[in-house]
Amino acid sequence: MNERDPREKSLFEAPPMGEQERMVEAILFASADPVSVADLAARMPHGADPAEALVHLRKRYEGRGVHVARVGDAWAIRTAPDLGFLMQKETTETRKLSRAAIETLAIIAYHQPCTRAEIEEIRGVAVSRGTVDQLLELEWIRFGRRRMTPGRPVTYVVTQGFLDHFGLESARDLPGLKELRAAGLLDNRPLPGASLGGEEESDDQIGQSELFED
Amino acid sequence: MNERDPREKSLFEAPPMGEQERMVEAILFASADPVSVADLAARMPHGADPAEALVHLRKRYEGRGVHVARVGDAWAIRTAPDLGFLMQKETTETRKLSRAAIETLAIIAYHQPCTRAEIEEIRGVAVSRGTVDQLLELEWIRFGRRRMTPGRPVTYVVTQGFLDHFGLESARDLPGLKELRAAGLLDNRPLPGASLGGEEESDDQIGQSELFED
Amino acid sequence: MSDPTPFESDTQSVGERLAAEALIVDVDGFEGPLDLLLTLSRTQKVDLRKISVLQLAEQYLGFVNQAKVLRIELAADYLVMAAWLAFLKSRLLLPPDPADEGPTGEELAAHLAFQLERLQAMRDAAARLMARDQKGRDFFVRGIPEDVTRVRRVTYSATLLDLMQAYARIRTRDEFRPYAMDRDHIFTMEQALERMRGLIGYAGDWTDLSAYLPEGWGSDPARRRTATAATFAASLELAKQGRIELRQTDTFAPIAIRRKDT
Repeated sequence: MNERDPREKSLFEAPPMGEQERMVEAILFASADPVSVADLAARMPHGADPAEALVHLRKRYEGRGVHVARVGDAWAIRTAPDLGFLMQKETTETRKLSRAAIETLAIIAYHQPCTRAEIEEIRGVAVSRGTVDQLLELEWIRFGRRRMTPGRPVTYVVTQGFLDHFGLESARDLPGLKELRAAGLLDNRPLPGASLGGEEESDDQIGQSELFED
Repeated sequence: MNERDPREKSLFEAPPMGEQERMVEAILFASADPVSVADLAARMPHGADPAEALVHLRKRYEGRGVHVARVGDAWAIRTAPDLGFLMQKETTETRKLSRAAIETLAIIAYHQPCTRAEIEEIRGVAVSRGTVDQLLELEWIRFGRRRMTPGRPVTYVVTQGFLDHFGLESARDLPGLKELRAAGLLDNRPLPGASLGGEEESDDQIGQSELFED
Repeated sequence: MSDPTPFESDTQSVGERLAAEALIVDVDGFEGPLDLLLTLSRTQKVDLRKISVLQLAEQYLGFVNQAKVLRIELAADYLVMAAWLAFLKSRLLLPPDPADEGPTGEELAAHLAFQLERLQAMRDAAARLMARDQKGRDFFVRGIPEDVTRVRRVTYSATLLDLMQAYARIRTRDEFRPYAMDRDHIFTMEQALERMRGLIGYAGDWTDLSAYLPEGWGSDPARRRTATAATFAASLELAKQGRIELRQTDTFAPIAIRRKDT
């Protein structure tokens, strides 16, 4: 029995690529926020390949009034930047960011994951709590993994919302990133002669006795 | 003066139709409400013909995942009707099992294979059909062999799915009451109504025989 | 060695004096000493990589002196930087001491130049970032996002703990006290009362209160503390009810109790 029931076939075979492209198009148009490939796959019929459909769709919208933009590992439809003049802007409230906040944001973006101490070292001044809070509230930064150094400080990284806001495909596309790296300006260079702090504090020792008390 | 200054020309002549189509596309995409032709004309450069641009744009979206739809005397981009099913998202809500269900499940796990009468004897109350059905539906229990006693009652046993869900290798890995007590899961207060007798820390004695009957 | 004095009025051009005054007036506008150094470095009008750190240190120290003359209070970190720059300046000017193991003046100067260059680079990067097309200003999202209708599916969950508690509850046929981690090491007054009520009948003689601590609560300090507090509170309650008498021979001396015969 090589012949399969056509109904069974339609149930288990993915729809044609053209149809998949339409589906991705509909889903992306309907959402104001970027949609990940995994989310697309979850909403499309079994066996669909949204990643390939996206390649076709992206090409289709090249040079049009809207385009398919990559935002981290997600995708969104956005208006072409050259048509911004047509849009009514009064609805969007762009809060004025302080100079400290803008610099802090840039330092996190270019040095991420980045601790508060590192931000302070680069700016040469204490980072106020409000500055970080403002960036967290805008959802442009979030907490990364703790650094495995003494004190286990929290780190900050930029978010998908940050990439979306500034029209970046990924943090690798930050302007001038390559040049800064090549110039060694993103290195963490300690002050000469400063003690490097005795490696990793072995916190394994601390509290051992306490742990094994019942 | 038939000759016009080319700069003036570019200022006063409408952009090419392809460009106008892009503009209409971007405006319809980004607007929160359907946009009338008059509104389009007001926002587009002088001399533009949004009605004609709309005709082209409409044609371009024919058969696509979204289409240009007329809403009263205004226009909007909408999802193609046949793709409405994509706009549904399944959300799974997790609820706690009822007390009756979890107790029934516990009894089956500890005493399997176990008949309904046995469950009722241990719980001291009748077991509703719905409770057993729910556990069967969750595929945490299944029917075991019939008991070779009068009436040949069905028995219940736990399933592999149950073991997976609770992270157990086998039902025998379930902790016994002694371990439950050691883990602090069992309160050691004496049974209500049990004679208190002459009390020094007596909780090791009470109820032991009943607890560890097997 | 003659120390060149910065801001010598007779050698200053009007422009330099104006710049210096602007710095003084704006002192609050600086985001810390590094920011001030970066601003000062611009007067050298060279690539940051070719900057004269010695000259910069002198400019900074001159600025701090000027601020003192004008009685402007500088924040501590400006003064710390001034002290460090004075140290750097001495390192740069004096011949190196072969016995000294610390970094050379040149190394320290190179690091300061690096810090300034890095701060400038981050400022430029920030400016480029903000100059990008921004969402809601230059490009826009869908104005009529279509709501995704949600189809609810209910799943049931239970943990191993739920299961074991349920079983324990049935098998003890008792009101099962829910397991709560944080109460593991707390002995409540109710528990103490219950315990003491059972034991007090035997307390005909003065007995130290600590003897009433439940078993297993005496060794760990945290457990002993909570058990002692609860037992003490319970003894006060029993005394109030007239069931026991309390005695303490001296301040901070052990407290003893005995049954009150009625």
